[in-house]
Amino acid sequence: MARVVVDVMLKPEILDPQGQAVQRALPRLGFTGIADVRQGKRFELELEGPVDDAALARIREAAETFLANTVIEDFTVRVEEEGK
Amino acid sequence: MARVVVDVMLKPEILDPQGQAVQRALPRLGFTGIADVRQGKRFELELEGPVDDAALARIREAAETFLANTVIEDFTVRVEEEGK
Amino acid sequence: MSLDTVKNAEQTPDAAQPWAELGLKQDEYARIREILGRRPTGAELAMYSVMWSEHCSYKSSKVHLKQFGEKKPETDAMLVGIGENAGVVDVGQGYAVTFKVESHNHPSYIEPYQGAATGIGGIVRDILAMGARPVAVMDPLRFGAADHPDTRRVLPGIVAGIGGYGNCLGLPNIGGEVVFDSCYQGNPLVNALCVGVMKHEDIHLAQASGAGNKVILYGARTGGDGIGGVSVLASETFDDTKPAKRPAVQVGDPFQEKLLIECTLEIFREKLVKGIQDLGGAGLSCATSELASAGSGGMRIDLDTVHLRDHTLSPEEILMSESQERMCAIVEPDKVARFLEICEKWDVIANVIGEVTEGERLEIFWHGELVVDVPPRTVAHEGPTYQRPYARPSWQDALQADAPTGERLARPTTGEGLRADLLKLASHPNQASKSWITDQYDRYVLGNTVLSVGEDSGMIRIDEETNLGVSVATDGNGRYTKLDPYTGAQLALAEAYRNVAAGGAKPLAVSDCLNFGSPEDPDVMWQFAEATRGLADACLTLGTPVTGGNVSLYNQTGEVAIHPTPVVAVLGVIDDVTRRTPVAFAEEGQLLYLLGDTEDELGGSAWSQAVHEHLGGLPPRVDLERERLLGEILIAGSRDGMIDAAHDLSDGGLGQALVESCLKGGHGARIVVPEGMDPFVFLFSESAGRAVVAVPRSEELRFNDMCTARGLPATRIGVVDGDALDVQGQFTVPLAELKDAHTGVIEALLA
Amino acid sequence: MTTRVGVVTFPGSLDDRDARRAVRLAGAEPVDLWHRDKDLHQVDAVVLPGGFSYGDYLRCGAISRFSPVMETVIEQARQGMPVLGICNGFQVLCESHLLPGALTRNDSLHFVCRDQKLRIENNGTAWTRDYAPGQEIVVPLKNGEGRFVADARVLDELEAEGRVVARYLDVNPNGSYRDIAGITNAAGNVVGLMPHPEHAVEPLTGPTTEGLGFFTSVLKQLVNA
Ligand SMILES: Nc1ncnc2c1ncn2[C@@H]1O[C@H](COP(=O)(O)OP(=O)(O)O)[C@@H](O)[C@H]1O
Ligand SMILES: [Mg+2]
Repeated sequence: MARVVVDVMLKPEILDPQGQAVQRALPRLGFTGIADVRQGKRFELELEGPVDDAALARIREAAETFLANTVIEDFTVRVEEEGK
Repeated sequence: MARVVVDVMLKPEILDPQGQAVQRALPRLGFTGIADVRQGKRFELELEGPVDDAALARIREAAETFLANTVIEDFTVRVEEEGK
Repeated sequence: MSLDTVKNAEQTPDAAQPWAELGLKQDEYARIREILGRRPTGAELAMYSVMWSEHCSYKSSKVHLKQFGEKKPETDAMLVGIGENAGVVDVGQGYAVTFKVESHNHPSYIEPYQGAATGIGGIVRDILAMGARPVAVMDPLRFGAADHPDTRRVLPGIVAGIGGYGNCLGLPNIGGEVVFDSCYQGNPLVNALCVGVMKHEDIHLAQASGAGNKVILYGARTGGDGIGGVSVLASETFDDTKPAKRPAVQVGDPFQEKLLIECTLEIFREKLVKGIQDLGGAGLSCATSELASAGSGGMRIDLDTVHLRDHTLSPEEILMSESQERMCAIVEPDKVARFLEICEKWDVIANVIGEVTEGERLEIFWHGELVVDVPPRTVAHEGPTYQRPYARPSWQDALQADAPTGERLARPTTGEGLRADLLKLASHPNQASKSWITDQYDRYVLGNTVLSVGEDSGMIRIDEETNLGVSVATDGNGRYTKLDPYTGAQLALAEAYRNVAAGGAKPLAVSDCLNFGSPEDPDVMWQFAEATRGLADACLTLGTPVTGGNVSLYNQTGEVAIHPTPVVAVLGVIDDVTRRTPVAFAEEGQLLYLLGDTEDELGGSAWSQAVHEHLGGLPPRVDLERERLLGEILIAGSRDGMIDAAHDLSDGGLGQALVESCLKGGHGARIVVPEGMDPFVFLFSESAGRAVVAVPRSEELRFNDMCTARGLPATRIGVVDGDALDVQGQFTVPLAELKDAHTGVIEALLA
Repeated sequence: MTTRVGVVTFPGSLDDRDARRAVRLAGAEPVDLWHRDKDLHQVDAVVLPGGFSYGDYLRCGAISRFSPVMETVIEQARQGMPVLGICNGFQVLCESHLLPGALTRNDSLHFVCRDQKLRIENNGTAWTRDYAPGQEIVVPLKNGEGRFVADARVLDELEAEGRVVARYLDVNPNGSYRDIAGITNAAGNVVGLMPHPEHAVEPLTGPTTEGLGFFTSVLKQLVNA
């Protein structure tokens, strides 16, 4: 079965309280040198059929209308490479 | 500045109610042919310095001890390709 | 392009400005030029445009809201009235309580979760700004048709947002409303109420006085939130090297707000603040101009010192940003260090951004250049005022003439028919159990919640030693108000008042959120004028002053406005919360009394909606003296142990009240229809001024004597008994069947 | 000498006041502990209260677990000091690896607040001695991420060693594996519990007063120790 990954991140201009909380905690734990952290969602979809253009188009539509809230989020859709 | 991505997913043996809810909803919205959905987290870290082995090792440690809870989650660390 | 400074504005008087895009009218723009004696700078234009908007200036509603002051009843209870962030009421023992209800309707339609969440965040900061610890929230909500697909999008998001934000702040949710009606389809109403408690000496006001005192901005960093509107200005004035899109939605961070609350309360405890204002709509523009306007002198702000989340923001965007979780305080210079120390303790970012000056101007600098130089009152308090035309709608008479008489709407005539309608009401989304929603709210946190979900009012203990407490109820019936706005608004007050009294508390004061359509429509404006007049008159009669509130206009889709929906919140006080009266029938054998008079009043009723989808006629008659008397009886009965349960009668009438009290207590009731009374009217009429109470047998005599002596009709209608609701000679419904009908309804709709 | 029970306040703790009230009603002296302060101020036991410490961002309890106060709490817990983690406190204890397993998003995906029936499965811990074996109690439950999960080996071990302290009855409100509402460490001094006994200590404000037992139990434990 093929895997398609949809990454959903808050738009850059939108406040990301979770990312901020992580970023503030990192130096306290001794991890320095990280200028910014943003936290988003990752969906792994296992497709039954082949990952052709039609399938990807449908997933893009699902991402646009359902997986992401495009009022505040951006998304990317990609096919997971073999062997991962 | 360089970007490192940490993906955190629930271990396969742990029930993922969020992924399941998405999977159940998809056919209702007209998106069929998706056999399984899992939902995880994606962290985008902007590094101040170069992304060398030392930096990656530190981020792996941060993921192991902090970004993921390895009791229930797996993680991967990767450098985001240019131009994305 | 270069920065639009005051100097630049003086030198380029004819430069074109996007005042129309910013929502200003030609004469408003002319007035700004007149006030300033020159054209405004871009930053000034932005400030005036947002502060003179309907939302901030109340330009359409002000002339009507005035009545709340003019008709204010005599009372010693009001410590701070309309005009501040929220009103403050004396509740005795040195305590003061502040409460206010506000709307976040439009944002919640666009982005339900964040819109509703930031609605809670905003009202909580208003309460905090008065000097009080926020102690509870409530959420009056209106949605479109329960079975409409968009309701499935909007409702779960709004509920999750209210819960997500309120739960994370640690504020118990002690009540609210959920009403479905297709008139709210494109305009759900998300009203949010917060209650706060303080000692009298802790009251703080939003004013900047004392030249040399520092202005401190603290809380979240300032980003581009909610400045979609001003981006026209940014795009005209500046090059396009910045992100093209400015988010119109604000995202809340309840964790940051929780820190802001604890930090601010610690700052209050150490008396470090001269004046304080939350940042809400219009952000820094509003806070600085309001603080300066209410204070003694001028103010000088250096925008470069504002902590930014987005470094590409222009000065006008910084002034307009509606980034959440921020406050602005006026602090004497020698207290600044300690102030900042407390902020550091709570991980709250704080910055001195300016100071109070001798002058009378609000001056704002950017990169050393003067970009704003205005008289603050003209921005904050002297905006335009409209006398919008209004007229009784042409359709009003026909609507009122369409009364739900027996000929117009078929009424059940048999026991079977009555039973079917009772179940239809109990299982209608408007009357069904709301536990799917309320179970998502924490009602226990803080450990002082005495009454909450499923009760007539939310009640909290405010002193653990003396058991002093307060309660709040919110009500508003858009259907009644559509039929007759004057009466509808009064009924909203009467119902909230009755709900507070039913819990055993004495009603003291009112806050309101007036949700209406477009003020540019004379029909809507008439509804607004009538409703405010009705509310003001009723507040005078009942002796409960309006302490503050909010107006939300333009709730309409195209030409179609929502039902006029004034939501009225009544605050009451109770000396001993252990004497509160719950709604549940908990003791077998207790006697059930119906208080008040029942007439054939079904206009706008839940029955006419659930069974016939009909709206017409007149709403129930209002008798405020009767409401007051009923309130007195309910309070005395609770205080003196004569009543163990009480439930006010409102939508769905006696039938629905019995269903709720039986289910809540897990006991049935045997009911006898009084001699000469039509069983249908008895069960489903919505006559106002009524309640059903459970009286212990040992108290029956005393209770009857009290009602007789005071002249309140009290009819014995039955007894708490068994495990069915049994209306003798008519029908019986087992509790299990009632429960089945009443629960799971919302879940099923959303599944 | 009265027993001193510390209640930690993290940024975002909410039920700390309630926990202190419960400690007081049980007859002990509540002591405020601050997350940045390593010093436990000679307390005899510690409660990690409910709430949304650090907003529950990243994972519930994940950030608090690294606070200075937790360094000492972890050290003292290993030496036998009684520690009770309620809700968010339970999450902190799991993140600290003082207790096994993890608490994840409710299977309903909603926050849930309800009066919950529980059975006390182990009345031998520092925090449950005042309950009868198998006693059924009702206390409030309120969480969004309360689903206890662990792998089968850990679950079997918990069962075999009697380390399940409380189990949900009638309704499993969050999908916890094997209806687990609370667990203990092997020594019985560290207990994590998802429901909120501190909200069931007064008839006026709670559904019952059956939560008080947790707080009186630890007093007896300390007096007898
Ligand atoms: N419907 C109303 N009834 C009474 N007072 C109102 C109403 N609407 C607004 N007010 C009062 O007008 C003042 C300004 O309101 P608003 O700008 O909403 O305040 P804030 O910005 O603090 O939320 C407040 O004192 C508010 O209580
Ligand atoms: Mg305000």
